[in-house]
Amino acid sequence: MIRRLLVANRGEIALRIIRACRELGIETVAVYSEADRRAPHVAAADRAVGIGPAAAAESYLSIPRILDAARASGADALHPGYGFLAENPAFAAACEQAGVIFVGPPSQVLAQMGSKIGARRLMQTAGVPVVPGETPEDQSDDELRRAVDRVGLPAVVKASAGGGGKGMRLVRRAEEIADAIQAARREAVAAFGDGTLYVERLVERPRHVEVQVFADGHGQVVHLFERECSVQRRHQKIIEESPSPALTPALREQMTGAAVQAARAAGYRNAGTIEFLIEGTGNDARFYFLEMNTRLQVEHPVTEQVTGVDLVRAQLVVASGEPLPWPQSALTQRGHAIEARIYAEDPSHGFMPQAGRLLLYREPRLPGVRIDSGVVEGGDVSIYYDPMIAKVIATGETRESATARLIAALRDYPILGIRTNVPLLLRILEHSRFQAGDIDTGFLDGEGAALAEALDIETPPWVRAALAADDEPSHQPPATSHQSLDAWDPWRQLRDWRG
Amino acid sequence: MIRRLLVANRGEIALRIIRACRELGIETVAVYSEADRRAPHVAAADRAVGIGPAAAAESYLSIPRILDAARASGADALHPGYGFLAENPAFAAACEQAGVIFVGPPSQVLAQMGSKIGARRLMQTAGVPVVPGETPEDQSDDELRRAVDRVGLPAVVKASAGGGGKGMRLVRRAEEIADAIQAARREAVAAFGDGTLYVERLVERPRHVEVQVFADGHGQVVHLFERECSVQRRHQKIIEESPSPALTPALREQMTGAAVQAARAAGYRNAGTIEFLIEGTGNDARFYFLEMNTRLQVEHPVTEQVTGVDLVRAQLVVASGEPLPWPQSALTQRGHAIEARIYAEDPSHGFMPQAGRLLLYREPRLPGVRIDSGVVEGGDVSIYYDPMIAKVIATGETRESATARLIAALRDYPILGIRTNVPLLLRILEHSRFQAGDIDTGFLDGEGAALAEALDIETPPWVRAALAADDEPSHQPPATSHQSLDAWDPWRQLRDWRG
Amino acid sequence: MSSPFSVTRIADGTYRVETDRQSETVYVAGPPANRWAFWNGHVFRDTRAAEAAAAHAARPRTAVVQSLTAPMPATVIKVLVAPGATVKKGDTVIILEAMKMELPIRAPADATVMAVHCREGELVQPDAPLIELT
Amino acid sequence: MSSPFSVTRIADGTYRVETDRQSETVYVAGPPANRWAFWNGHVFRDTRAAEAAAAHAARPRTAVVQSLTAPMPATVIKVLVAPGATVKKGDTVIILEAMKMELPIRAPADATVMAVHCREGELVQPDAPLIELT
Repeated sequence: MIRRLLVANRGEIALRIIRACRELGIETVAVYSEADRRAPHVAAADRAVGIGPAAAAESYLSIPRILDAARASGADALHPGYGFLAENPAFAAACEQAGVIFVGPPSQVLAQMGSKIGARRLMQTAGVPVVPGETPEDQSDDELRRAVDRVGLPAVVKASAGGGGKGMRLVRRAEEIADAIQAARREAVAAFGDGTLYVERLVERPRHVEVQVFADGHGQVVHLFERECSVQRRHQKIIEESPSPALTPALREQMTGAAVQAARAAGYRNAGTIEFLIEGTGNDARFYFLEMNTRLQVEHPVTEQVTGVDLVRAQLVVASGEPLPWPQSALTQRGHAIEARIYAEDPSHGFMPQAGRLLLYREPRLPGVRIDSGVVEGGDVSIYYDPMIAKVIATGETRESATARLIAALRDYPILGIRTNVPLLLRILEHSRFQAGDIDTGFLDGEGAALAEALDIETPPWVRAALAADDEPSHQPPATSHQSLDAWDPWRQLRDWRG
Repeated sequence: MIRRLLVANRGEIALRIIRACRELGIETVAVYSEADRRAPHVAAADRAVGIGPAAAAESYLSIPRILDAARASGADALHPGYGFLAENPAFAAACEQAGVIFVGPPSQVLAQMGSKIGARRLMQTAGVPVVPGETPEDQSDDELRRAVDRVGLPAVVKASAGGGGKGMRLVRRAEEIADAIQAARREAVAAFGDGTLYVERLVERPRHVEVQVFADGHGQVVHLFERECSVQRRHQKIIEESPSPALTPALREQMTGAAVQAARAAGYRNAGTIEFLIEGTGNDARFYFLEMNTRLQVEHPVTEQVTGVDLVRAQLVVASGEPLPWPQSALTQRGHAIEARIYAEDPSHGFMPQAGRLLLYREPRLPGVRIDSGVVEGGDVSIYYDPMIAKVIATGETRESATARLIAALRDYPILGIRTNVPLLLRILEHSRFQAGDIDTGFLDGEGAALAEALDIETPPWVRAALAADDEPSHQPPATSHQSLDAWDPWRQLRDWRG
Repeated sequence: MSSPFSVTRIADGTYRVETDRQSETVYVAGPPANRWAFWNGHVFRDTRAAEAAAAHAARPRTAVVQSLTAPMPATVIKVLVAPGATVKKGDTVIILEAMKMELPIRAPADATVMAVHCREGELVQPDAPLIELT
Repeated sequence: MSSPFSVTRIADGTYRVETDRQSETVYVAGPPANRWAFWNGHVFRDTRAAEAAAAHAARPRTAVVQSLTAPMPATVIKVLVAPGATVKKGDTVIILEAMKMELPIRAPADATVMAVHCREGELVQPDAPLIELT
């Protein structure tokens, strides 16, 4: 078993990993940038090593500095968390060369799955559905027309070299094909100096549903069911849940089967996620491979809650060379879990990221509510890193009760000193389309602006009354362990305002 | 559905009930004695009503005062929690007469199950095993000898009028019967003026295992598996878990079946628990009805964690007249959960109850750890009520991982200002017999003294160093929202002690 | 000020506000110039201090000088203007970076640059004046 | 005092104590006379203040007067002795009630009652002298 593990990350995920290690009796080594010298993950680890300045490129993204820290601290393993270097094949390879166990898949798997074209090709050979599309060798109009016929309508004709919507044309009816090819080619040449066109089937109103997979070094591959992640803002997931309200049992079986096949084809090891797009509903639904995430996901707690397993613990067990702790037959999906990500951003002002001191920060304590966070009251939210400060995961017997719990938790989660997306999360969770489970990935980009505008409400009179009471200079400082406690009464009745 | 519910309790269970109500959209009314004016449950409820002085007899145990509070606040239902009036038939009857829904069984069921003799008789007619025993009408030596033969050896002959071990004789072999009868009768006459003897089979090294049952008003009765509660000090449960390490699948099926039968026979409604004693192990194990608890148990979270249901929510649903939310077939037992009760008591000094201010109180935040508590830092633990201040519930895939989580949580749960049983809990959880699952109800009364004596350890030098650092008058008061925050740095490096 | 509310401080920064029919928990934090409140999932900024400042500023002055300030701790990436320059409404005058995003600071109206108070590469604090326009 | 430990205050009452090979989190709370510490599931009372008091008390005195105090907030149920009475070691002199349990206060040695500082029914605080023996 691993004896000492370096956590090559920060924030809530570093804390999550440290806690799993503590339960397994694994010593932990935190790393920190100058900005994080006093961060909670540093305090939580058994020891901590500074790795450079605040800028991530010179600290959390620096392969040599992190490997130096691993060597200096005598760590025999390293967990990359998510983000930063988690999916960097060179980093995994450097660990392998240094004789440090990389808690994740082998570096060559990271390399293969990190290439969109390579991953797509692998999935096709493994029989996993991908969005039909091709770049014909013969770029004549006729051949392109035949390619559109092959991928099916509606389709998108776009610059093979391009991106950002330039040189892209939508084809809904056969009559539109000729004009679309001409227009796309003209724009492609103008924008990229290359008229090569790519033809792809349009996935309409797609849902984003992903399957958690897990493989060990002994040939065992299992899935841990799906997560629905369609509530996104500009491809950034905000709310995730399991089970997906969109999956029929038959579709779930097909998708989880395809995910296991995909992981096997990739020669995968450790925890991974196969992301799919789903088009249509019920029995007409079709799914397509989108990409593979070769790491622990931000939203892994949703799966932990409905399956009752500890994914980080299993990562450490499998990385130590032991077999997976569960056969497929022992894994069940029970109840419902929903996660909301709390971002330090201001939805009322263009989602501007927020930084500053947490003047007041109190996590709610509710049964069935789990909070994975990386901040404390009085601490600073820094400008340097990802603005996600906490995840709230609610679990209930049904989707309705899990949603009700999540709403109750967010209403009881005061965070003052910076703006957060909590008010927006509440509007989304209360939205009739969310409650009906009728969400595609375009939902928030469509409705988000209207929701964000409606966030500011008039200050209610009871809030004004509390602000006025807080103005009173009469009250004493709160108790601390260093002052005379007898003089302090935290519950003192300030005054009766009826007078 | 219930619209406004009065919580006729205090502490952690009042908070637990208030939270379930919030999720269901039920308004809550707290009640409080003068000692609890500033207690957390008062702050958490939508409104609160004072019901009298600190002494429970004049407040939480006063039926008229609590009913007055229910009437005055317009509550249409009342949840009694556990303890206080929860199993008082007169209280339930008074609620029924006042038209207030009592969240629990009907008053006549409380009355019947509250009588040990009545409950025993009911179980016998329902075919549920009870500890064999009888008080022969004919108290001749011969007839008493035949009674011993009927109940089987080893047996106990004891004063029918008695208690406290007086007039009690153990019979292991047939030859001892005559002497035992003579001695017991002599002592019974001397102690109680009544020589009537009761003969009962001795249950050796019993384990305490109970089954959670739930019944609605539509004839549906289910069980939610068992809880193992053998770690007790003087009949006070300290650690509870599910599943029980002692149950074979066959025994589990027998016991849960008997529990459902018992609940049906009792005409039960709402949540209840059938307590059993188990003698022997494996396929030789036998179980006997001990008593029925006609309320929510302290240890209900253990069941919630392994079954994934919300028992308090279900109590409210069923009390509203709706059917049970789950058929038996939907209920599963998955993973393992262990609860430890934290008491304000000093195990090193005869378990003397502790009261005072919580100078420092920080609940650990760990995945898979749930804390149900009723206290806050700076608050007072009062002398008036039950000394249990919190419950820590750890859930894991296996008994080993749940235990490791519970240990990690307790090691990271500083409570200063009063002594608690946390150090003792750790010694129990680390004990080889506990870890082997080899615990009977005599374990703690046998080993507890030795464990309690070993609690005090030499103050380690790092603790002395922290105490010395805390002495330094240099440090500033902690941040509050009312002081200048810029001047405050909670992470300030105090000094380097190497110097 | 008369109010129908009874206000009880139940913990640091935590208030219970009650009438006969209603009871709300409100959280308050921050110094008077940066006061925040939370109730039931909503966040409020206390604007009274800012209003008082605005009333004070409403007195006639000979020249209106406007400071542009950083909205949050940020790094100054680019200073695009020098004192004396004239800028048009909407022109970007400074670019900040915070949380991996660029934040352009724009002129709120046609103006002349009076002073620049920051340098490229500098870490600036919220409400620190970056530039003065008139 | 020289110590091999580096001590960092990481939050209110929370200290990280480090050497090159080891790092421990220790929690400390309470005024000097009632100082507590927590580490890894163990609780410690800081006895230095008490030791200093004991050293002070060790100076020769003409008569040794001993106060018996309440170990916790409690209600005085019964006062069994009056000033002037002689008591034997182990005799119960006062009965308190706290947390639904009776707590007998016993004489630590043969002694004479000098003074009684409490009454039946009274609520007494920890460390309040209840009775003085000599």
